[in-house]
Amino acid sequence: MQLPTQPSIRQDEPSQKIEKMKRVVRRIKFESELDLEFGERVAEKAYGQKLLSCIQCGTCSATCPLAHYMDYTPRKIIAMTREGFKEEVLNSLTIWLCASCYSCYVQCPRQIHITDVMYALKREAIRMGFHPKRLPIPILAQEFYKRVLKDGRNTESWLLVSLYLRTNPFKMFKEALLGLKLFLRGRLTIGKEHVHRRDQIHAILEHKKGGQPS
Amino acid sequence: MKYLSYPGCSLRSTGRAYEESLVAVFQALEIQYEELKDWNCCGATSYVSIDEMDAFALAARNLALAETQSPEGTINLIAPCSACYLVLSKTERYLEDYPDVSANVNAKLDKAGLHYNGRVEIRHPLDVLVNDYGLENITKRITYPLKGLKVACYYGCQVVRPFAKFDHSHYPVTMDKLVRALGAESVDWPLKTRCCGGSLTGTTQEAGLRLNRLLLKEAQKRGADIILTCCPLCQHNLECYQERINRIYKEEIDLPVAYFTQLIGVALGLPEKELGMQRLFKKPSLEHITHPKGEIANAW
Amino acid sequence: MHGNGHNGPIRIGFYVCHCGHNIASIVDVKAVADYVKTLPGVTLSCEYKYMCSDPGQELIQKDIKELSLTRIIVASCSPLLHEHTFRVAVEKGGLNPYYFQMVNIRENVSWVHTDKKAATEKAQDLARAAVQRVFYHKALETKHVKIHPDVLVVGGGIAGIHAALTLANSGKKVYLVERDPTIGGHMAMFDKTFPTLDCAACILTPKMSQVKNHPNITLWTYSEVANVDGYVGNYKITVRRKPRYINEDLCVGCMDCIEKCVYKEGKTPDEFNVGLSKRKPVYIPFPQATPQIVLIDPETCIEFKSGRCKKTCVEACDRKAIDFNQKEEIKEMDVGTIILATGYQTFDAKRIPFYGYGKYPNVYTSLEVERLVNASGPTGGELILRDGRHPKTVGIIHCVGSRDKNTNRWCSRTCCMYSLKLAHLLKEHTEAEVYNFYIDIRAAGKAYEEFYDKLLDENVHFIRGRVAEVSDWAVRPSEEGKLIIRAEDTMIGIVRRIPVDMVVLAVGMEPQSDSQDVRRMFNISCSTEGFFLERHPKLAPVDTFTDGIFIAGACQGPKDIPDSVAQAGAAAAQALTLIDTGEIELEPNTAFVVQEVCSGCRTCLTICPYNAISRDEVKQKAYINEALCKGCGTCVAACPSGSIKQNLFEDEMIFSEINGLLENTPAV
Amino acid sequence: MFTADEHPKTNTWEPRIVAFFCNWCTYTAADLAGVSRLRHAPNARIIRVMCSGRVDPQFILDAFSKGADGVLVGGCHPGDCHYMEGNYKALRRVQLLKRMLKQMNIEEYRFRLEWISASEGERVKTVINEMTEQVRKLGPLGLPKKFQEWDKEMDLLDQTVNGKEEAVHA
Repeated sequence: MQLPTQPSIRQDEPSQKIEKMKRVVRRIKFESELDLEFGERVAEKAYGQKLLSCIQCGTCSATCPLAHYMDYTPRKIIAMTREGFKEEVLNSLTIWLCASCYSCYVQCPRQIHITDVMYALKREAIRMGFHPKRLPIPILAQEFYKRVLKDGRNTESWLLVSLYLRTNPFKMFKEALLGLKLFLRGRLTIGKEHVHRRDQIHAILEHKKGGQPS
Repeated sequence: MKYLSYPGCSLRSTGRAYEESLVAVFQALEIQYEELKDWNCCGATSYVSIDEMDAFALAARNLALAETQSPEGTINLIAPCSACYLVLSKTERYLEDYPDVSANVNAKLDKAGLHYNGRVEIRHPLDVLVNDYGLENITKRITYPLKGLKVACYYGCQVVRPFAKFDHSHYPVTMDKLVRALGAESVDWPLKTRCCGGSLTGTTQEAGLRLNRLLLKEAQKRGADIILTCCPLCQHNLECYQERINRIYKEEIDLPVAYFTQLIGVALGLPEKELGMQRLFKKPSLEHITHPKGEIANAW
Repeated sequence: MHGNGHNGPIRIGFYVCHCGHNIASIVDVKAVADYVKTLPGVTLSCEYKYMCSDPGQELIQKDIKELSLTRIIVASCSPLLHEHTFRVAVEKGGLNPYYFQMVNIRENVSWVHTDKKAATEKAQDLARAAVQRVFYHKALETKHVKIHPDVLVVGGGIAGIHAALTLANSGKKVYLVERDPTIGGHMAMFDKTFPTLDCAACILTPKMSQVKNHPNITLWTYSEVANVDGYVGNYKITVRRKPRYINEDLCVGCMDCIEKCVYKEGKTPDEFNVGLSKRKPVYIPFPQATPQIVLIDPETCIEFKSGRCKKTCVEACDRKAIDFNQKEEIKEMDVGTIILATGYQTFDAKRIPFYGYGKYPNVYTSLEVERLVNASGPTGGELILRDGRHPKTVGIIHCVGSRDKNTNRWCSRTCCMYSLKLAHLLKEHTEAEVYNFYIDIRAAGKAYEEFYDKLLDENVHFIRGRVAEVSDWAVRPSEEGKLIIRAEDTMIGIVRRIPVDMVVLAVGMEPQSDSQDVRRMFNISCSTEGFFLERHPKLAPVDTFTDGIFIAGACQGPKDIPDSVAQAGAAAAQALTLIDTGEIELEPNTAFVVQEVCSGCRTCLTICPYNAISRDEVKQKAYINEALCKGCGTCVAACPSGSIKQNLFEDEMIFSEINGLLENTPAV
Repeated sequence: MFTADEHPKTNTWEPRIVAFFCNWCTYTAADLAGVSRLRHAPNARIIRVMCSGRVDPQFILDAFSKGADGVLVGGCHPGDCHYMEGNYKALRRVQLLKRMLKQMNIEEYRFRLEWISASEGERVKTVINEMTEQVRKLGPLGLPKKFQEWDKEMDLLDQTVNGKEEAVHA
C-alpha cells in the first residue's frame, strides 16, 4: 500500500517540485489557534512531567528506524505537543508509524518515555476521531482490541481478515498466496483461540462490553 | 527451579515452530515448567493505543493468575514472544513504579476476583537457558556441534528494550554467546536490535518491507548463513517477505530464518519434526554438520 | 518556667527583616512583629527593610544603648549567612555577641512556602522559640587559634601550580603534593588552548619549572596525602611517597637508562599519551616532565618480576641513581591551611556503546586527539589513524557523557570550546571536512564567541543534533569502509547519515574516581555529582565547610584553564588572609563539665572522637580540654547525669526552643 | 505530586513536626532547598544543632510531650559526619528510642531519622512532604491533652485514696 503522505524531500518528483514552486502557501501560526494546555495534558498521561524537559537534541529521531517515513520527526512531535500544536500532532502519520521499538526510550538523554508519549497521542487521536479514515494502523489496533475483548486471545488469521475488510479488501487477494503458504505449514489457523474464563475478561473490561473504546 | 510458561497468541499460530522447538529443548534439557492456566492475550502494542489502563489490567490478569497457580515465592514466568515479554515486564514495572497504575489495575482485577501482589518476574527463554541453565551445561549435552555455521543473531527490539535486565539494550551478546557455545560462529553486525517494523508489514507495507530489506541485506553482506531470532513476529517478517522484497527492490536475498531454540535442538540432535523445521519456508542448510563420530546428522 | 537559670535582666530587642520582597511577600512581617511584642521579656519588636544593611545594623546598636536591651533577635535569613554580621553589630553596640539569636524565616520559610497564612504562623512559632531561648543565653568569650603559616597544596595541575606559586611568591612556605610522577596535570597533555590557540606546553612549562626551582616550594611528586589530622591553623599531614626506584638527588634526567633498558621497544601503554604509544618499564612521562627524574614501573620491569635482568640501566647510569631497594617514605608536616586542586577525570566513552568507542578503531576521545595532533605526540603531530589512514572527513560528537541523565547530567562547560579548537586543528593538519554534532554551542567566555565565528568562517560544518549512533553499517556504496554517523539535523528537521573516517568523542569532565575518599580524608562535602562542595555557590566559591580548607579548579566542578587559574588565585588569597591575620576566631560552642554533678562514670570518655575528654583519677571527675573540643555536643547528649553542657547549645536553650515552638499548639 | 502547601485545608488541624537538623549537612541542605525555592509543606519547624549526635532522646520525648505530632532528626550520611562519628551515635540512640516509642504507643511514622547531605536540598523537600502526609494520615498525637486526662485520673485516684484514708481515720 502507498503511504498517505510523502514527507521526505527526496521523494518529490521534479514535476511536483515545479508544482510546489508555483504555489504560494501561507504558513504562520497564531497563538490563538493553539491548545496551550495540550502539552501538560499529554505529559501527565505519559508518566511524569518529563516531556517538558526535552532539549530538542534529536536523538529520538536519529535512532528511530521509521523516522524516514514520518511526516514530522519524533523530536518535532515533542516540540509541537509541548507548544500546543494539537491538530497537527493528532493528524500526523508519525504517531501511527511508531512501531514501539523503544530505541528512543532508552537513549533519550532526558529519559523521556517517548514511546509512552506516542501511545498517549494515539489514544487521544482515536478518541477525538482524528486519524486518517482508511489508515490501517489505527484500524488494526481497534480490530485487535475488539478481538481480545471478545475472546481474551487473538487469532492472527481472523485479525488480518477483519483488518483487510475495513481497509482495503483487494489487499486480501494480494496476500492470499502468502496466507496459503503459511496455512500449508500449519502457521495460520481457522479455529479461534479463546480463554475459558471469558467472564473474567469481561469483568476486568466491564464498562467496555459494547466493544467501543472510551 | 520450576518455571511457569506463557506462550502467547503468536506461538499458537504463526510462531508454532517456536513453541514446538522450545518444548522439545526444555524437555531434552530436563527443565521443569508448566503452562500458565487460562492465560489471555497480553494486549501487545495495539491494546494500549486504545485504552491504557485496560491494557495494563489485561496483562495483569496473567500476572494475577500466575500467583494463584503458584502460591509461594517469586514466580519465574517465561514469555518467549518479545511483545509478550515487553508488555508483561512493562506492566510489572509500572505497577511497581506508579501507585496510580497499581490502584487502578487492581480495582479492575478485583471485579474478576483477582489481585496482583508483585511476585512475578518475567523471563525470556534466552535468559533462562543462558543464565539459569548455563552455557556449560548446554555444551555438555551437545552431540552435533554446529561447526562452520555463520549465524547472524537478531534480537529485535522489545526483548532487550527497555525493561530487560539480562543484556544491553543496544548491543546484546546473550544469543551470540549461546551460538558460540553450540559450536557455530556468530557474525558481528550492527543491526542486532534494529526494529523489523513489527506489525507494519501488515499495515504499512512499504515501510515494513524497507526495514526488513535493510536487515536481510546487511546479514547477507556480512556472510551469515542463517538469521536466528527470538521473537515470532521478527521471524515471520524476516522470512515471509523475502520473495516480495526481492521482487520490489531487485534484491537477491536468500536467507533461512529460524528460532534460536530450533538451532539448539539441532545441536542436541533432536528430530526435525519435533523442532518444527517443516514449518520454515526455507530450511537451513546444515549438511556439513557432522556427528563427532563421523556420521551425518540424522535429521539432515 | 523562666523563673530561674537566666542571666541578668531580660530586655529583648526583636527585629524582623523584609529582605526586600524576599520575606515580606510571603510572611506578614508586621503580624510577626506585632505578635512578638506581646511575648514576655520583649522590650522592642519592629520590622525593617534590610536588617543586614548598615542602617539596619546601626539600628540595633542604637537600640541597645537607648533601650538598654540585653538580648537581640533578628528574624531574617539563614544564620549560616549572616549570624556573624549581626554578632559583630551587637558587639559594637556594647553587648556580648552571644546574647544574639537568629531566626531563619527566609530559607526555611518564605522561600519554600507559598501559603501566606501558614508561613506567617511558622515565622511566629520560630520567633517565639527564639524569644524563649535567649532567656538562657550567656556572655561568652570568643576563642582564637593561631594559624600555622605553611600551606599544603594537593594536586599539581594548573590550578595547584598557580596556587602554590602565588603563595610562594608572597613568602609563604608551600608543600605541593602530586600523585603522578610529574606535575602539569591534564593541561600538559593538551596541544593548543582555546580561544587564543597558544601552545599549552609553551605557557605551562615555564610555570612548572618555577615550581621546581622556587625556594619556598617543597615539591613531592609520585606522592599522596595519607592522613589529615587537626583543625584550622594546625593541620598535621602525613604524606606517602611512593618509591621511584631512582634516587631523586642523583638523577639528572639524562635518560641514558631508558635508552639502555633491555627492552628495545616500549611495551606498556603510555599513560601520558593515553595509550596511543608504548613506554618502557623505566621511563619519564614526557620530555618536559617536572621534576625531570625517571622512574621504574615495578609491574613491568623484569628485575622486579624475575630478579634476573641484566640491569643494563644500572650500568648506563653514571650517577648510580638507580636503587631497586628503595622503599616507600612517610613524611609528616604541620600546615595551617590546605588548598585542594585535585582536578577531574574524563568520561569513559565506553559507557555509551552507541558511539562504538573501543569497538571501531577510528573512534577517538578528545584527549587522545590532543595527543595525536601534538608535535611531541605519538605520531609527531601527523594525523595517522589507528588503521594507518589519513582522515578526509571527521565527525566531532559533542556532549559525550554530559547533559545526559543516563550518564552525567551536568554540562562539562569546556567541550564546546575544545571541540571547536580540535575542529580547527584537524582542519589545519589534514584539510579534512569536519562536522560538529552539537546540542547547543556554549561559547560564553571572553573571546569565545569570536572563536566560534572564526570556525564558522573556516567552513566547519555545524549540525545541531545529538548523535544516536556510530556504526560501520553502509547502505550506499559511498558509505563502504567508513564510519556512519546518524543524527537528526534538527535545524532542517531531517535525519542524516554522514560517513566519516574518524570520529572524535568530546568526552565530558567528571569527578576523580576517588573524590569520595579524598573528601572524607579532608572532612569536606561533595555535591550529588561528586564534585567538592563550596561553602556558598556565589559568595564563598573556594571555601569549604571546613575552616582552613579551600578548593580550586575542576575538583569543584568542570571548568576551563582561565577559570581554574582564577579560582586558584582566589583560594591562595583566602589562605593568605588567614595566614596574615595570624589567628582565627572559633565558635565558643565547646562543651564543659559541671564538676559538682559529674559522677565520674566514664561514659563520655569513649564517645569523644577527638579524645578531648579525660578523667581526673584523683577527683574522679571528667574534664574536657577546651582546645581539643570541636563542639559537636555528642558527649552532652550521652552524659547520664546531665553534667556536661555545651556553650550556645545548653539543654535549657533547646528545651525552651522546643517549648516555644509548640506552646500555642491548639488543643485537639 | 501536590505539595502540602496546595493541599486543601479542610480542617483546622495541621501536623506539627519538630525537626532537629545538624549544622553541616541537613541544615545546609534545608538552606539549599530555600535557595533553590523547592516548595514544601510548612509543617516542620527546624531547630539547628551542631551535630545529630547532640540530639538527646529527651529532646524528642519533650517535643512529643509538648504537642509535636512528629519529630524528624537529620544528620550527615554515615561516614560523612563533620565530627567523624556523631551520626553513628545518633543512630544508636535512635534505635533504642524507637523501641521505647513503640511501647508508648507512638506510631513508627511519627519519628524519623534521615541522612541528608548538604547537597540534597531536594531530599529535604521530599522527606518533609512525605512525613507531613504520613503524620496527617495518623492524625494528631495530642500528648498534652492526654497528659491532662492522665493528671485528672491521677488526681481522682489520689482523692479516692486520700478519701479512703480519711474514712479510715474517721
